[in-house]
Amino acid sequence: MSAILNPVAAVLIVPLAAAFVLVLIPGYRVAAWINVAAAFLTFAAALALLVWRPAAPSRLLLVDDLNIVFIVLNTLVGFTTSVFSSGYIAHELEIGNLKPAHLRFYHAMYQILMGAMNLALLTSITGLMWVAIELATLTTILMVGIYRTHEALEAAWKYFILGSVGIALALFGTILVYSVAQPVVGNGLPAMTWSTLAAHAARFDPTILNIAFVFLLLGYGTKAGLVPLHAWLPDAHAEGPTPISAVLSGLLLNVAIYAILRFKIVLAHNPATIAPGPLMMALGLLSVVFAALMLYRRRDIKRFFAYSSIEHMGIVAFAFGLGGPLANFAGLLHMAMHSLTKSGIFFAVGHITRIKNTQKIGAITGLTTSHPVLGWIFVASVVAIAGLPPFGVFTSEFLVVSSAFAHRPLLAVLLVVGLLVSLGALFLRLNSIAFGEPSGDTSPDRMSALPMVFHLGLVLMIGIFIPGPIVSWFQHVAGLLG
Amino acid sequence: MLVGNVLLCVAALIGVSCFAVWACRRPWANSAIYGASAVFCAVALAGAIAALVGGAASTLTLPLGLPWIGMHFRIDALAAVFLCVVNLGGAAAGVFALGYGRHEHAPQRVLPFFPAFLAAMNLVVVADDAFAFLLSWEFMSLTSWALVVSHDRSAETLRAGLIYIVMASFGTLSLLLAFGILAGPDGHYAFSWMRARGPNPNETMIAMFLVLFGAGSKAGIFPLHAWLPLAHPAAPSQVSALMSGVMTKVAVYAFVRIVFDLLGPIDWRLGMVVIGVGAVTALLGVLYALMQHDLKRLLAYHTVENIGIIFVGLGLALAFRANGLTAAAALAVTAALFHVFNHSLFKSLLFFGAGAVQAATGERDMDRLGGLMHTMPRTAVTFLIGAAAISALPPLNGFASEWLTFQAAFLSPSFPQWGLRLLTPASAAILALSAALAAACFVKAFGVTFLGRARSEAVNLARETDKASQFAMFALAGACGVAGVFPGFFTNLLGPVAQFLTAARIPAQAIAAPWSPLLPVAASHNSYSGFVIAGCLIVATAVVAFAIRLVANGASRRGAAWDCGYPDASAMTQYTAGSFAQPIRRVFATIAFRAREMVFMPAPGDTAPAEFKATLHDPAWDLLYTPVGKAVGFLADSLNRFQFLTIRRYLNLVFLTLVFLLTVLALWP
Amino acid sequence: MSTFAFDVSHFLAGSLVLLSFFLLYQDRLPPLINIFAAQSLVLAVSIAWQAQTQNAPHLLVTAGIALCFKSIVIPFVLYRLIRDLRIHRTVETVVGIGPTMIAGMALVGLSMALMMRATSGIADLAREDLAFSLSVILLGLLMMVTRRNAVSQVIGFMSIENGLVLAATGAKGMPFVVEMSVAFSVLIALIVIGIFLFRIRERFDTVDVAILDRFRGERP
Amino acid sequence: MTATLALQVIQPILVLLLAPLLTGVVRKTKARLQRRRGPSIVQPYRDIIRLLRKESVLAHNASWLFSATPYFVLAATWVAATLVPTFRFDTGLGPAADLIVIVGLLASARFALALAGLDVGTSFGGIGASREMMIATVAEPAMLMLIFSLALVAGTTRLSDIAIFVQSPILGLRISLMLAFVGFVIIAVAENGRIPVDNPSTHLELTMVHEAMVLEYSGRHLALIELAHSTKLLLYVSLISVVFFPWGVAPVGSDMARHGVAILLYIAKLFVGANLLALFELTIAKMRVFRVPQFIGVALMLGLLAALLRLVSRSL
Repeated sequence: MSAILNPVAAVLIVPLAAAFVLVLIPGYRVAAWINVAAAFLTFAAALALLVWRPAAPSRLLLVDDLNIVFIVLNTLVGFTTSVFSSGYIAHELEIGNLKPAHLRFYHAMYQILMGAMNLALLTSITGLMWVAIELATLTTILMVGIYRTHEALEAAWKYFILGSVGIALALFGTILVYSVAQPVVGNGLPAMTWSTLAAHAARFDPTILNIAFVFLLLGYGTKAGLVPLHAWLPDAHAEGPTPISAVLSGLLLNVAIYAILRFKIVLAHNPATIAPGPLMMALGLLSVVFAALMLYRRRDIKRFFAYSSIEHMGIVAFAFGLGGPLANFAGLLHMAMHSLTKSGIFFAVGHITRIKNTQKIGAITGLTTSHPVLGWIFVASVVAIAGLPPFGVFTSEFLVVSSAFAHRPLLAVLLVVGLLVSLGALFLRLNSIAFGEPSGDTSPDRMSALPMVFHLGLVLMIGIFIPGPIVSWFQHVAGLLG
Repeated sequence: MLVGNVLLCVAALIGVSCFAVWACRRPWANSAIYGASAVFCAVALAGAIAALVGGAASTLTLPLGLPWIGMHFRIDALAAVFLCVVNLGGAAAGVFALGYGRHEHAPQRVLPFFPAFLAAMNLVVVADDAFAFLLSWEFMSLTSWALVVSHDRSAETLRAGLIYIVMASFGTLSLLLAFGILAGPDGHYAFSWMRARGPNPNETMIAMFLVLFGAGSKAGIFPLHAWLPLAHPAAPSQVSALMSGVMTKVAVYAFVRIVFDLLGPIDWRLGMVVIGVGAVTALLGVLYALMQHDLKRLLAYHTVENIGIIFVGLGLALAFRANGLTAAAALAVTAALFHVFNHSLFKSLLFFGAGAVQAATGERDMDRLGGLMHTMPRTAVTFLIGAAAISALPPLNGFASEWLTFQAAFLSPSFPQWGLRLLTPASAAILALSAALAAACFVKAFGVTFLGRARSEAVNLARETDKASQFAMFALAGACGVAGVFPGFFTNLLGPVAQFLTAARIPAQAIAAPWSPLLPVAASHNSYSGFVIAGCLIVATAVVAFAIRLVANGASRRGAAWDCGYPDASAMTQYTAGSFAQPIRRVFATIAFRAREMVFMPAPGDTAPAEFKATLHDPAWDLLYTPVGKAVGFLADSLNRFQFLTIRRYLNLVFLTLVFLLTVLALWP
Repeated sequence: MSTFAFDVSHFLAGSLVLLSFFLLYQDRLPPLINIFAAQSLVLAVSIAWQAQTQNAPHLLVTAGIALCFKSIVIPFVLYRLIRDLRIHRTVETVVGIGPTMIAGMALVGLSMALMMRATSGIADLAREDLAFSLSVILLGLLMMVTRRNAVSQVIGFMSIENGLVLAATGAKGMPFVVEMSVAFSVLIALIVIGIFLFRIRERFDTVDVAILDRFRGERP
Repeated sequence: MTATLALQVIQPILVLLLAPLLTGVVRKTKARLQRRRGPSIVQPYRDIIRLLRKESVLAHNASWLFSATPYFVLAATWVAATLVPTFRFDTGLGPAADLIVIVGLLASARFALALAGLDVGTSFGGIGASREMMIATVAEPAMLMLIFSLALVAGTTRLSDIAIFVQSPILGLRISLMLAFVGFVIIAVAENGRIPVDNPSTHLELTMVHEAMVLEYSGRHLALIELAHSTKLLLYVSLISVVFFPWGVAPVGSDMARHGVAILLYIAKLFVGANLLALFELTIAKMRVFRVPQFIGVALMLGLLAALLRLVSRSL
């Protein structure tokens, strides 16, 4: 009982228990409600962690300032997505895209995914994190393929193969880290625990640590969608159910970045290793520029925003690679803002594709005329993701670019070029989607704008005013990242 | 707490904006929103004037934005001047829109953004740290973008909006990089810190160019002006007026604030760059304007010219200041800022006029207008005053500020550097050329639009615009007159700003006696009294009229036009915008725009109509935008293949990256 | 650790690399499967030897998995796959065998060069093991990217896994080795099932011949 | 005091009264040089009086701008002419304006006239307005460059100061001033629509510039325009004479006798100027419209050259 009351355990147990229950429940309406309730409970538990941080129930788990940022964000977006999904999935059922059995599977998988991601974030063991991320990957693969169309299966297959190779690389990296730590800290779990790793990293063999980091960066970087490891990401976003696209973009990518960050901290404690920063900056910059250019030729609205996610992950990786309190702070902020904004965009895109019954960008026009509320929310979200004020993405991009220019002017200029190019593409598409003569179905839509407005509201608030506690908390974490 | 008052007005404007989201479809929304905007702008204007007269800087820090620095706001003399410009323009636009806004088809796309746009411009001017500044700067771009795309059914508008927002973001990012330099690696974003940092010539140079790109792209210096003639006309006219008359001035403010105030000492060569850029912008801007036949686009291009004039003044000030010639620098900066104020007056006025014409006739193409003098006499009078003012004709205000700019240029012999001594006369000649071209341009604009005979039926159906719009236009026209007749009053107000920017000011002008002339440089006796000139003109006209009444045959008769004996020529035979500009096109645009004229004559006996074709090439597009666009397109096409690779090839990418990184590790020393 | 134990480990790990080269060299499917079975067998022996020298009996489970699953079940399934789907018996390669072998040599050289730079703080055995497993992994990846045939790509992936297991068992006292190897086997099983399910005859890329001619992703 | 006031009033009236005479002298000289008898030198006065007696015919379409323009044009030109020192340096209005203001006033007049040309809506009005503005776009910067070079020499743009400076013994022969002089002459020719830029006595359709603009005027309006035209010519002649030949102009504080002498000298200068202008016009043919910018461009070049030379010499 005390384990249940312990929020750390609750964050893990609630989703898994819910998944178990959801498998058994046939009615999709009840299932959707249970899904929302479980997500809410998880979120509440995560919030409780903010104010009351009890000792972890097991030494396999760990709560510190770094991962709590991710957990709160994760559970929050998980909750709002479940709210969105409850309305969205019902519609899929009505129009026959999915069958009730699929939904049962879907809801259970959703909770397993949440649980797996929370585990990946909460665990203190490198190996366990690897297992959790593999689990999360497998569930998302299954959900991407849930529509059983050729395209969906193909996307899932691509995701599967590339993800498996990525996972294999990450595993090798994990093994390398263990084998380099084992002579120093001894056999068994301590050589896989973050705290011991970081504490003793200075005495590890730097060469193997370097190799390990390369494998981890590429392995988890595949999950984070960094170019050139990104190939699975656009298709998986485009072909899966929209709530899953939101979760993928908003959460799974963050978890992967989190994994890289953890190892970066370990490396940072060993001065003899190569600096991991330049590697991350290079991949980040490549992602930004590549994704920005790829945006121009996209015809599918979900794939379009998937590339935008790649771009933003690039910015995050760049910021963390740059290092220093300011850039790390900006990286964290950017990640949080991107999660909120991008999942909000996918909510909007879900409604749009449902109303217009197409994912082709060319076939969607005049949204602000035909559906003013949805249209303007969409405009505001795209404006936010493009990094314009008064939204929070602007704040983080402001910090990233200005601190980058002070340290590495040339890279900052490249980054700026990438940002500008992507902004051009975003507004090019926004123009045709939101404005002009409306096309397709123009009948008013019954939908709940609440999740989108909630996300936008948060992003707007951060853009104008960041509450003091969040700042000091982020600053502390930024300090940890070195 | 003056800054507090202004911020309250800003908050009120944002409140109005939010209210408008809810209220925009109600019948009373138009009057309520625009009325409230005008009132709050007027209140802020009062606050700004108080700050300008009061003198002392007023600061305030709010716990917003990045909490560890907060949001700093400050009103000093410079900010106060620009606050006056912003709020005067804002109030006028609000009053104008009270009537004009009723013609709007989709008020819900305009009303919520209008007050927010005004609020953003105010915020830019009072911001005192880099974050607050860029936040409001980009917010200003964003709200004005929303207003530009408010008539979203036309593809041209959407294109304008796209180019606008991309260029605006280009500007913002340039400024962001500039602030990145100024803030240093530790991120000291407060302006007070930047002011205090020691000089560093290299950084200063890079930052100066970045600011020139950033503020210049917003202000519309060549060749970053390309968005301006597209976006300004696309917006509703009260917004066009704000964008052209006011927002470009906010960009000038950004330039002055950063370059004069924050950057510290600047090399004279950079001053030369600014002078050169300004001169080229002025000349090409007015040439572009002359080639247009869309009234609002003509006005937008003309903004480019005036920005050029302002930048020449600022460049002179920089160059003088770099050489320690503070008095001359003060004169140049006073001239530039006075022109900022004047241009905001007459450009707003002209856009209001164009808007009134558009609302009355549904036309912006001058070649389908003509003869509006008869149907819209009051609009015509105000437009005429605006046209004369912008053409720098005495005794109006445009002349006064250009005269001051010339006086600053006349001080060029005091430069120790050769380059400046040679460049300054040349740029003065270019300014004179552009002033003359401006006169030609506005003879064309006014003549083709308001004079002559109607070229389309819409003109005959036109009715005079509403009272509110007329009030706004007459008020601005009156202001043009006042600023032209009493320039000394305004230069005195600019004294503290010049003192702040250049550590000197031009001699205080005696304003108690209105006839006393403006005497900017004590050493030379150059002086100008708008009051006396205006008085002489009035007296002379009265004397002439009286004499004519006394001695001449006062009878008049109406008859057919003589026209060397050609009777009943069709209205289509009148000179159009294109034909009026033809001599100038042949003289100037052949070089600048590679203008070519081709006439296709049918063979004798053939009854086909002859055809005339004039082609122009826009150098900014030909040399800059089109290649950049093509490059992006090419790269996008080349990279697009990566979307269609096989899984094996994607794996190959992973594999190669891995091998590459491992090789790097193996070779790592 | 005795020199003898070290030599045996060394020998077994070396044979794994050698067998990886055989995999690369082989251009017909049935022998490819056989070689893979042999590699898995060697791996099983190697794990068992590690279990014995490290005194870690749980590693025997991993060895059992390697033996049963990878050297018996998987080859059997793959044979059936070839028969049922009537897959060509020759392996389509992207580049010739010769260049592939040279690339493989270079990769082994690279991994040796990398690992030999690690001088201190790590046991010799572990270092050798890591070098060999890195080679196996890189060779497996090389195989995946130079083969067009789905079955040979799966085999490439599985040889990557062999390398991983070799590394994991070589690291002394590493926790979760069994769990990880089980998880990985599940992954491999899923891939093989996927090939079956989606009837992938030739290539990884297309799920069914019916959609070979579709635009990938970007439906016009 | 009253004397000063009287002189203040005499100056503008004298300017206005002498203007048609100057035109008459030019015409007469031209005729005589062409071996014609030519009209009397007071013919312009007669023309103006005759026009004033006639009724004015306005086109149906003419607006108030059309009838107001002549008054404004004459007023602006007159004020500008008054600002130029003619026979005394102390014009009273001196501090109110410098050379740039004079150029500005003339530009105002031209602006109004060009608009009036467009007002009736005939193609000739358009031709005139368009060409006039084109010529002005070249002439104005040239004029400004010349002013610039004068300002460089004299250190001021105020006319009386320039004249006093030129008169003073410290001035040697300045190459800049000579260049400026030639430039001023070119500008004067162009601005007044004289040959080779325009022919004031032609009404041949395709060559008209100024005359095309005022084609629709008649009666008192035309009289005003003609008077303004003459005044402008007088203005330029006085301008050149006061800047380059300021000798004889009454200095500040002179007595009435000295002023009387100065007036006579001024009239003599006008007479010489008129003769030279006529001579110049006779020796040259009218140009095509599109060659005019090149002609005026010479003035611009001279102005630039004068300024540059001045800069060079000062630094030496």
